[in-house]
Amino acid sequence: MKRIYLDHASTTPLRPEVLEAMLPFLKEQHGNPSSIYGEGREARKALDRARDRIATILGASPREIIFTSGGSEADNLAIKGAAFALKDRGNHIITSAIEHHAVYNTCRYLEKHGFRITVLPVDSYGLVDPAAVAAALTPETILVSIMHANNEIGTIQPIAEISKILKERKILFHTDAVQTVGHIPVNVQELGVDLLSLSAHKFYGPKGVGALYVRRGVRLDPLIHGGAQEHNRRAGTENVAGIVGMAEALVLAALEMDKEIERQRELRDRLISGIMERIPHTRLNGHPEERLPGNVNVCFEFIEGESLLLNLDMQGIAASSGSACTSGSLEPSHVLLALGLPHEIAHGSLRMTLGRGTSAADIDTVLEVLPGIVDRLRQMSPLYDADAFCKTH
Amino acid sequence: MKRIYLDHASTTPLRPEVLEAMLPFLKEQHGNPSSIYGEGREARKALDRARDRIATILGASPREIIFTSGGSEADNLAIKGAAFALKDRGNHIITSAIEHHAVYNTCRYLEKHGFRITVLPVDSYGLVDPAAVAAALTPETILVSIMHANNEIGTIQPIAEISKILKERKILFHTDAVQTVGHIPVNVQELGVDLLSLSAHKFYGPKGVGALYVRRGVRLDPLIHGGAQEHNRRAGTENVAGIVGMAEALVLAALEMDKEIERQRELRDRLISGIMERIPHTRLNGHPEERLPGNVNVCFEFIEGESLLLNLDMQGIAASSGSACTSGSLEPSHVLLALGLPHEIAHGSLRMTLGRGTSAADIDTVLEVLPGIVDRLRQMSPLYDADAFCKTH
Amino acid sequence: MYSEKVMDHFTNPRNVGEIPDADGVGVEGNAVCGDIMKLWIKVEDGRIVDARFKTFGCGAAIATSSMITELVKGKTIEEAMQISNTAVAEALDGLPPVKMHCSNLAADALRKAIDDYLAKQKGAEENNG
Amino acid sequence: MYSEKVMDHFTNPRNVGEIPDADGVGVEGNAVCGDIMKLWIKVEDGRIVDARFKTFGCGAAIATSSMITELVKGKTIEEAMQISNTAVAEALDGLPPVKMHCSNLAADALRKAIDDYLAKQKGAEENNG
Ligand SMILES: Cc1ncc(COP(=O)(O)O)c(C=O)c1O
Ligand SMILES: Cc1ncc(COP(=O)(O)O)c(C=O)c1O
Repeated sequence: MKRIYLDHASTTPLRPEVLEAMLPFLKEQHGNPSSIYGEGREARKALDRARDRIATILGASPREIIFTSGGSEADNLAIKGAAFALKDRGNHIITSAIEHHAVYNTCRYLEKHGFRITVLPVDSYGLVDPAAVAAALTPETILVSIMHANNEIGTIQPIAEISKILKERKILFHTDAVQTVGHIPVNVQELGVDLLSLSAHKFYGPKGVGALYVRRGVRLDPLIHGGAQEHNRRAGTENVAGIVGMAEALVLAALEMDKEIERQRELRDRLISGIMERIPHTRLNGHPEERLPGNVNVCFEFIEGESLLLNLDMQGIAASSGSACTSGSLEPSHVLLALGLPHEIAHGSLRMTLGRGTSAADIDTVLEVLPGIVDRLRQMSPLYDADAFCKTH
Repeated sequence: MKRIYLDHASTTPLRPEVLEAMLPFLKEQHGNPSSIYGEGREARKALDRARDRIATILGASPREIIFTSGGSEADNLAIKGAAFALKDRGNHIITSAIEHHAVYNTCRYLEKHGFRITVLPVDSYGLVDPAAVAAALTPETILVSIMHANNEIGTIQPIAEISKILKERKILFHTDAVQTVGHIPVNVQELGVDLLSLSAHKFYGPKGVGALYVRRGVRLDPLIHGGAQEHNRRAGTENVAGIVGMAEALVLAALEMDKEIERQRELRDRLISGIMERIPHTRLNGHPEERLPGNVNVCFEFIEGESLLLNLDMQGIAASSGSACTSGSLEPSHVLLALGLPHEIAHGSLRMTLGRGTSAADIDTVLEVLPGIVDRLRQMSPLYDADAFCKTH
Repeated sequence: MYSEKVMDHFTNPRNVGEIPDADGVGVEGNAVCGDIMKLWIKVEDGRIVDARFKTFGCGAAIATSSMITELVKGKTIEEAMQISNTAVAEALDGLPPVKMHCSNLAADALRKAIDDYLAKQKGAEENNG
Repeated sequence: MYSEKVMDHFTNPRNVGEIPDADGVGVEGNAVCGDIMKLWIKVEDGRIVDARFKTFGCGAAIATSSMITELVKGKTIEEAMQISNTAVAEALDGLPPVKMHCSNLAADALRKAIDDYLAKQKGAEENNG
């Protein structure tokens, strides 16, 4: 059975061209970039080139790029690094209620180290209000971290607007752009951020490699101490092949970005409206327009997400859910709860994220298969029965 | 010109068999191990298998292995993780003067967070005295970190002896085994350690992936907060291909370990004695017997390391030095200084580390080429001239 | 993640539905934590002759629901009361650790259905007596 | 890392050696920080007609030593005193940032050799005067 992969926000397949670019560094070119002999210098050159390419695409300069082991490390480095470096200036950090756990849990951890965290609410579309950011600022505020686009519901935040407020007050601004880099235009100057995280495996690059943009002059305590790599800001022998792959993937993504945005948006909207037409008691999560081109997130009332995913999987469709049962916790997605959804609805969410390989035929298949699955699960659900003890509104 | 690579302690080429094992996960098997559908489950299975294999070889159980982005991250996680988790119990950490920067600088950083660090000296062979560890213990001591074998001079520490002392006192013991795993037997039970770092690219695995062994029951604050990966101890989408490669590399290394130890030891000793015979004013650094099978480290008086390396490079030989000029600092290697070498001698060090691909012919070539290079540099050196203003001792 | 048995019961759940004239009904779980099971039993001569369920929940919740209805059929009330949540999990060849709460759910719903049956019996006896 | 010019001067250093009857000698650096340069000059009619060096140090130290001896030959003392460390680095098509201290070394050693020459001159004049 041909599989239909609709979980690109979780991870993407490595592009064959990217693997091609990586292979020399997984074969004969094995030098350590810190070594001064030929093999080392070749590796160094490859790293420098990768850094240049990534910086150019982001509108940054090469010295402003720190390579990391992924988006989570980049987020941790940005937030802990800035917090600890600036702790003499203040102890207050502002973030939003819909951040990825790599930001959210990092902030929570900093509370143990004496920092005070303000978690801003979002509206029912998942938007942070720039005015709320302004209102939350205190003389103690040293850092604001608001993600560029949300990984679950795809809502894109007004980052440039927020950065204007923060620039006036000279407060550091971090954005987790893991879901946007390689998918929609991301330029650190236009966004006006000081710190920006990205992760290669979200744009058809390899897993386990990412980067943090750090505006010139911003001080950070390193997260990983040790050797002098990355100008003393991130120790450890560099994942040369991975970094080369990340740069290649980003360049390729930039080249086809306009076309892909248009194409995926169309498929996305077709999938959304198809679902809405075919399946009653369904809601769209996230913003209808300010939304990642590949993101579809809906809640089906009366059913639970994991059992939906398993059924889709058996039909050859890979998707994801904010259901508690996919995360091993009892609470469903904090993002869906932050939108104001009641627990029982939040449990029934389905995220389908489109990618380069998604075709119109794939969308049609999903629209054929999905209503039957939802209906079958609803027939099994004690909530669906009109006489049930606890009909949800 | 055929290159002779003698810098295996810096990094090793990826084994073709390892790349072969990785490739499926760089191609069709792109699932995220956290996903519940087929692609995700396949990735999870591969991760679990890798974890089992690594645990088995180390004498650990799978739950005790945390995957990281390399040796530096493993060291940082072990030391910061334990320090912050135990800071209510005490604030004293003991380490040695010859640790890798990933340990050394991490400890230094912890001083800024209120921890007190004791740096134990080593003898002229680079050995830590277990009695000195015992003597340094205080009621505040929460962690001891002593490396298994040193990356520069190859000296192997009496870890099992030290662990006996610490077990009685129930003090956590970390060892940086980045240079030993895959090269000499490493068994966490025999060593008696609670935390052990390793890095794949040191044993013909990929760069940018490593692991930390954490004995069951040991609490650590995570270094990278975020998702629930690695049982909530290390967030971030797993580098599946890298982890699979690491396991494969470790298994292959284990299979040929006995043979390679014997072979490399012989070549090593031939290289050492060949140098000693041919080049006057030379000393061997590190322990003559308690030494990594592939490690040769010598100091040539009157000359400086970097210019030696560049000359070797031009002759097709890749090696390394503890020279300040290879590290961008003015101080030569802290390891050589800790042995009691004067600065001017420490500047003239040459490290050649042998590997699987090193042949007797390679050793012979080095022994042919090296004396001429050393002589030429000495002829250029103002220190070598008997009448020079500053003849070293 | 799930054993083959779990997947079998999830894919082809046994005894889905309601028993309109049930002798006992039990509900366990709540929508907040994402799992609700409702279980109906039919009892004849102190023996459970039929059991049906409806479940809102994950794969494990559905599979344990299905399994427990299979397990109780033909059992006496006393025997059925002995069915523990670990027994349900074992009958399914195990559940992932994070899913163990789902097997609690099934056993607890069964217990409630039995309690409901016993209460009705008592009520009936009292009415008769 | 190094420019081609640096590598050329490192590989084939010009003017290595001593000048036994030198008119000026300068030493700069120390073994502790890993770089020592010794520079000899021969002066005729206020013009440097020969310069030689011996250097203990890294590739950049050797290359800057070689380059500065080339730069000073034929120069008057006054001209030679103008040679800055950046001039040496530039003549080598640049040095890596971490190596800039090596070019200081060469310019400083030259300055010391010239000072030595001037001091000797002054001594000789005084003796004559
Ligand atoms: C002893 C030792 N510890 C730690 C490291 C750091 O490992 P990595 O470069 O994989 O971060 C190295 C090698 O660089 C090492 O030799
Ligand atoms: C918004 C966001 N931030 C951070 C991350 C973490 O990235 P990584 O898995 O590369 O550590 C992810 C993806 O998992 C993400 O979607």
